[in-house]
Amino acid sequence: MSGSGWLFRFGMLLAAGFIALLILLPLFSLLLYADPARQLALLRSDETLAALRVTLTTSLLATGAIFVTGLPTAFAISRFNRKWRQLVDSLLELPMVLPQIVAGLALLLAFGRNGIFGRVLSAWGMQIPFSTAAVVLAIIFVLAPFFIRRTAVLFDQVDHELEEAAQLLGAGPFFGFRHVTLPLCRRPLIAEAIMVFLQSIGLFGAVILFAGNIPGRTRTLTLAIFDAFESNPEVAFALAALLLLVSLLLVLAGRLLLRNLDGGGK
Amino acid sequence: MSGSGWLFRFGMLLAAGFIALLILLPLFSLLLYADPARQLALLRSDETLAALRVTLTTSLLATGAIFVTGLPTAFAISRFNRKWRQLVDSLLELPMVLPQIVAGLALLLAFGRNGIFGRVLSAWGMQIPFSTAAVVLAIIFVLAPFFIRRTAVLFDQVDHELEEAAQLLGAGPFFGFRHVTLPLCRRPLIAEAIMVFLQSIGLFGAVILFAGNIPGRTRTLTLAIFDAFESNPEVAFALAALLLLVSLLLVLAGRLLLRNLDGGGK
Amino acid sequence: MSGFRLDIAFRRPHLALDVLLEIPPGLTLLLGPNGAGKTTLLRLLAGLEKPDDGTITSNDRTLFDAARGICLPPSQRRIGLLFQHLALFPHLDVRDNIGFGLRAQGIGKVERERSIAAIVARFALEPHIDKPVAALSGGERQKVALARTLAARPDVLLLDEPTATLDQENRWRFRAWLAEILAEWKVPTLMVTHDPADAASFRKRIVVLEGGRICQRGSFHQLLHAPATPFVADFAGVNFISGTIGTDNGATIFTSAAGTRLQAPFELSRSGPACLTVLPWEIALYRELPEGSPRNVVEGTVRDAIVLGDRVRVTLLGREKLVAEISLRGYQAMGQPGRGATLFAAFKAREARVENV
Amino acid sequence: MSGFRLDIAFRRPHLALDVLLEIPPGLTLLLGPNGAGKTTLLRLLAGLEKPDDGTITSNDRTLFDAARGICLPPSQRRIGLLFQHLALFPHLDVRDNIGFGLRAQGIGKVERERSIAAIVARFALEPHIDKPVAALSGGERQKVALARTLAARPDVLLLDEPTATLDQENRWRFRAWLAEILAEWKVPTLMVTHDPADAASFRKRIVVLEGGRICQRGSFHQLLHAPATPFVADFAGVNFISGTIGTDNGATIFTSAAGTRLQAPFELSRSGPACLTVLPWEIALYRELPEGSPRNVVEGTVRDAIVLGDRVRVTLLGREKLVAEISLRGYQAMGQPGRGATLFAAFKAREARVENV
Amino acid sequence: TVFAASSLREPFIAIGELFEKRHGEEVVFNFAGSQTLKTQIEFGAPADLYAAANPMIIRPLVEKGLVGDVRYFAGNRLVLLLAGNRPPLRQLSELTADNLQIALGNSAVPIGQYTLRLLENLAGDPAFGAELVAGIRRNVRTEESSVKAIVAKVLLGEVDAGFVYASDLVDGVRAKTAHLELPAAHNPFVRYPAAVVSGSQHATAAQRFLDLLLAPAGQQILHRHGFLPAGSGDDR
Ligand SMILES: Nc1ncnc2c1ncn2[C@@H]1O[C@H](COP(=O)(O)OP(=O)(O)OP(=O)(O)O)[C@@H](O)[C@H]1O
Ligand SMILES: Nc1ncnc2c1ncn2[C@@H]1O[C@H](COP(=O)(O)OP(=O)(O)OP(=O)(O)O)[C@@H](O)[C@H]1O
Ligand SMILES: [Mg+2]
Ligand SMILES: [Mg+2]
Repeated sequence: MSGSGWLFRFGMLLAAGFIALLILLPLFSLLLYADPARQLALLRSDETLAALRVTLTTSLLATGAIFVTGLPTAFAISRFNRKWRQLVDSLLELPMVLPQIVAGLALLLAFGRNGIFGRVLSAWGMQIPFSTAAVVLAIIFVLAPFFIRRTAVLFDQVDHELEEAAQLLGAGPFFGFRHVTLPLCRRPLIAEAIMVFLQSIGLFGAVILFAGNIPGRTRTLTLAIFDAFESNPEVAFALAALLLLVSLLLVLAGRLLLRNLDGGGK
Repeated sequence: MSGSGWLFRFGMLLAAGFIALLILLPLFSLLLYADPARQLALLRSDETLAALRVTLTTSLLATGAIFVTGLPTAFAISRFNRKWRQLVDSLLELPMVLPQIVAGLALLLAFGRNGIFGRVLSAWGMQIPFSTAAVVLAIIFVLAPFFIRRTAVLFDQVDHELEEAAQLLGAGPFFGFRHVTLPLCRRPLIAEAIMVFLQSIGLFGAVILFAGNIPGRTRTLTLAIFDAFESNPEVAFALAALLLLVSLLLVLAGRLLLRNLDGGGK
Repeated sequence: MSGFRLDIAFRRPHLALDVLLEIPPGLTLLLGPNGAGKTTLLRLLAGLEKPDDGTITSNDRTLFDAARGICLPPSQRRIGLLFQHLALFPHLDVRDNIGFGLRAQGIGKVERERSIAAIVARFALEPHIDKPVAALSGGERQKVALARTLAARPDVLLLDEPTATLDQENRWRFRAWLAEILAEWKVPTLMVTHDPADAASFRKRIVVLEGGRICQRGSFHQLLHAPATPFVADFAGVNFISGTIGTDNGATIFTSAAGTRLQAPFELSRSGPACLTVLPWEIALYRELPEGSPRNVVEGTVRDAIVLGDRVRVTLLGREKLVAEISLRGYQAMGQPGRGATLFAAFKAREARVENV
Repeated sequence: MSGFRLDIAFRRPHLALDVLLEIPPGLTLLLGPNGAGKTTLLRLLAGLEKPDDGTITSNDRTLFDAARGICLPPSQRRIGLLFQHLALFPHLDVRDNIGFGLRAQGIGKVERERSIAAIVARFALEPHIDKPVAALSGGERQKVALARTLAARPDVLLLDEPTATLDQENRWRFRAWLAEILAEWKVPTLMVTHDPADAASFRKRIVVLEGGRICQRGSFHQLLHAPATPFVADFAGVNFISGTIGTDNGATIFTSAAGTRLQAPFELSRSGPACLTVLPWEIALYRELPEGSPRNVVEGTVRDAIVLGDRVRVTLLGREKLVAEISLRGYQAMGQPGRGATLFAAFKAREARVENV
Repeated sequence: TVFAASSLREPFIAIGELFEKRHGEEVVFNFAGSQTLKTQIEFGAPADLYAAANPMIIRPLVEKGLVGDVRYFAGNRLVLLLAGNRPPLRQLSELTADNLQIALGNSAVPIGQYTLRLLENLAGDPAFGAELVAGIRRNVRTEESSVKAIVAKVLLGEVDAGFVYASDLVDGVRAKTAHLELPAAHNPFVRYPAAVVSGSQHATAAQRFLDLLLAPAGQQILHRHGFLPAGSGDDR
């Protein structure tokens, strides 16, 4: 038994080492390759700053939208009975598998000027594609299913008796959700938020097709990297390193903020 | 109270409706656009079948590898103390933000012929890029951080007293992990597995750069879709619909299998 | 018509409940063996499970009516349920746990703080008010759970084994306090318990649930003197022997299921299945078979002998299980027979009571 | 040297434990008020918390030694701990919960099945063997948790309030069964309880923990006759009054903290702080102040009067809190004074006992 | 708004600045793959001018009447890009050497189609011959989906050689690689088409931008970025 304990620990170390190697080595190589002086210069260029601004606004908006609409949806789903649940789960899995470029296409088909829904919208004088809203929409389309699916499972895991206790104390469904279910899932939800945000920064295919690549409007840092890659790979690396740095700072800031908010609790 | 209950339910409906619209409309448009006869023809072509085979083997292998290495890593991480934990979490967040194309580049820099680690490997006569292994590696690099980060949070949520109970009954760390921690997280882990698998199918940028696009070896269905999109968009849609169908079937099959395995329990 | 009435049926493979019960203001105790369905009954009343049939009314408010299709959600039933496993909110500290109900009901901060302070003081929870519940000891948690339930000012109170993990002092405090609260509020209260001391302190209204049905109701005194089932007898500490009344050579006699023949006053009973009860303090114990005695004598070995103050409670196992309570002095005079010793239990025919079943 | 020894110190802001204890084979009871640190002590022994200092040995195996830097992990201590909140595995059915320890220890399927069957039979759990634990009632869960702990055949058994949610019948069964097991296995066992009936049945070795320290150890008899603290007195059901011995007009007298002056046999005591104890059955109750009596008399109002068989236990609150146990007949003769009635409690000087503290 | 292929990014931005200086009108660019842009236009993107990297792609748009007259404003040819970390090859025949690794474009994408045509032309010429081409094909390590992927791999030394456009030889690439010009006779000539999108709200401005592209100033900028004039070769 003590022997198996050693084995397990060794296995754990091995696995962790493998993963660490796999992740750190490429990152390290990337940083080595990049050139700090150039990065600084890039950071100062208007174009880069514009892309950064678009990236941050759209990612934050999308993350917010995914939370606002996804949390209640996930809650509703986690309260479904078995049969409905499986249907909805399968439905949510459909968009997960779409390559992003196809996702972008599907979005164009639906919301483009000649799209099913787009025709209705443009009759009202609204046009979604090639606007900042389109970037946000694309991010939601690609990431919301993942978020909802996972969050529903989280809500499933919450001890049902606690929710019952809340109801018996007079809490309506919203109060119970807000003050019992949500806070019980706080830590995984924060992790989820960070990940949705980071992923939304890195999205590419759906965004370029549906929203285009218009500087100051829909051109995100990721698209800028892609452009740079087309014309000058060196710049792409520099931009990527910048992206890495910015998002790291953001995540750290977010963490600190959250920790201060709840007074270092738990 | 009853009023707020209504409001909440209405809000939930609204949110769910928004999400449903956003997801279903594009999918529906896509299916309308595709042409079943052509799809069938495509399905029969050798090229498509080869791509399908590559997709399935690499995705399954990668999902397996992510589980085998990621689970113990996540377990180790969830046992870290606060300070170390934050460091590791931040480290895991770094690769999440990388656009896939940059991820592919980083992989090439590390494991390519002239890469830091690649040089060592090629001295031994091994070459990773342009092989099926490269596809798997790229998938792991992109998806493992997400998996590990989330799984660690899952493990955090497990009631500590249950793990203590297991230890006191004589269970070593591995036994406790295998028979208490893991099964307690069964449902979310299955959801996670399905999602990793589906995401790995849809992966594009990192794969194409690091593994290339070699028919029968590294050319996955997603790459095929991308190629088709460049030359003949109609084919791309058909292939995408096929991809949708195949992955749906796979997920359903996997679900049934799992349900049978544990005899319909819980 | 004030109080709480229920008449419900609930059928599941593992349990069939069929209960008609009225809970007037004040305390009603619910007794029953492990697995009798007590917790399930409370959950049905609270709206956490749905009865298959019947009605539930609380102070003339219909909470449930299968025929009329009424089924209020738990949050609108105004029922306070203390869970057997407490169900404290792990993410809130003691103060917020206690204030949860008030907050959920939209009660303002000032009034809320006042109510919380009052309840916290009553339970002597001041030193713990800012602790997360995970940092509390078992008994402290129980107290917080109780305080939380009561703070929400329910119309009906359902308590599932509230005293189980309290220490003796806190149990007494709790009982005194509950009696006080109920005298003040007159809330219908149903309290599940396994502690005979609870039954002894709240002895007016007791309901016994066994196998999903109410098998006896009445005061503790009634239970003590005419236990309807072995469980009740055991709970009340009364000896209970099932058997039949018959005649032997013209004389009436009670024969237990195990074959022991016993005398009793048979004036009010007929032949047929019956049960015989005898109080523990009516039984005398002897080392040797008491000779020439007109009494019923049963032989047995000591299972345990526990000292309760100046008395000793001896449990004998033999053909029948008998509990006798004798004075400590008498026990010591016998030489303190311990586990395994053989003793003879004797009781006069007129101390026994038989009842047809 | 067989048995379990510990001498540990554990200091936290909320609790300071300092315990030196030896647990010989057989049962030792651990009493203490809510929050005394009983659960924490068990966790320290089991290795779930680490003492700041000291040693723990089990049958000559050193489990912990701060000086030598030894600290075995819980899985190698061979300690069976029954958690207060049970900690049953929700993903396993009853059978697998019980078999978990055997499986973890690598015991083969055949032998495992046999052991499980034996334990299941002893606990009468057969009807539940295939149920998930969520489907069990509170008492059934308790039984399964116990069975699971015992099935792993530990060297030491630590039980945290094992009888709390069992019904009376199951409590007796459990006690009988535990006594049997311990007679057979001779496992050192430490059992936390709040039930005086446990102390009355296992009366040999009792340890009382208060505020992180052991304040008394001995047999139930010793606790009953010389309770060291109000908690012990309360637990044993003895009246306990703190005060001082002094002289008044040349005569020695005991004055309680509240100012009541009482007579007692002072032969063995000196002046200074002391405590006075008197057994409940030594106290007589009167409606009117008994005149011309040489006895101690204390006035009080009835807090509760509970019927225990043919006796009544009356708690009086006044300057002092006094519990008296009188016969049901006597109580009825007084007109059954209820809550709030004023009574006079009297006891002879020689029935009291004082002890310097 | 100008929808232009990603490979045209650098010269177009320069031309855009010139345009703004000359006409005082703001130009907004949307750079993406030609195919992506085409799809976007099909779905009603608010484009005014479409500049593609491939003459084939624009044809369906013309047929559907989505764009106006097509004008060719630049040309391109293939070069053989060589990794910088090994002695540069001098002639094509060295491509058949053992252990040499070559990257090609996938036959589904334009670069692949052009490379294919180049190789067919070479095979048909006795000066090079079918054998040489077979040798080259043997050394093909990967078929990439985009020309930039080929560039990246050569740049990183992952493969030794790759067929790319001359316009891919930007300064950063030139500095780290070598290249070999291919026989002009067999080199397919790629023409870059542009057209004003039908229904454009800024049709005149779009036409003006197109004019500027064809004007000497525009042509000069394109030339600086490695593009050939559209007329200097025929569409083989
Ligand atoms: N979901 C379920 N599936 C199967 N059996 C169940 C389920 N829920 C309850 N039971 C069974 O129903 C019976 C009644 O359970 P309940 O919890 O009401 O008992 P109880 O009277 O509260 O007992 P205790 O005094 O031990 O708490 C038990 O035998 C239990 O095993
Ligand atoms: N993590 C913690 N933070 C703060 N206080 C704690 C923590 N853990 C325990 N305590 C406090 O330590 C004291 C002892 O707790 P413990 O659980 O050992 O009591 P106990 O003797 O088992 O009581 P009970 O009979 O109620 O179960 C309690 O007052 C409790 O509030
Ligand atoms: Mg229960
Ligand atoms: Mg405890």
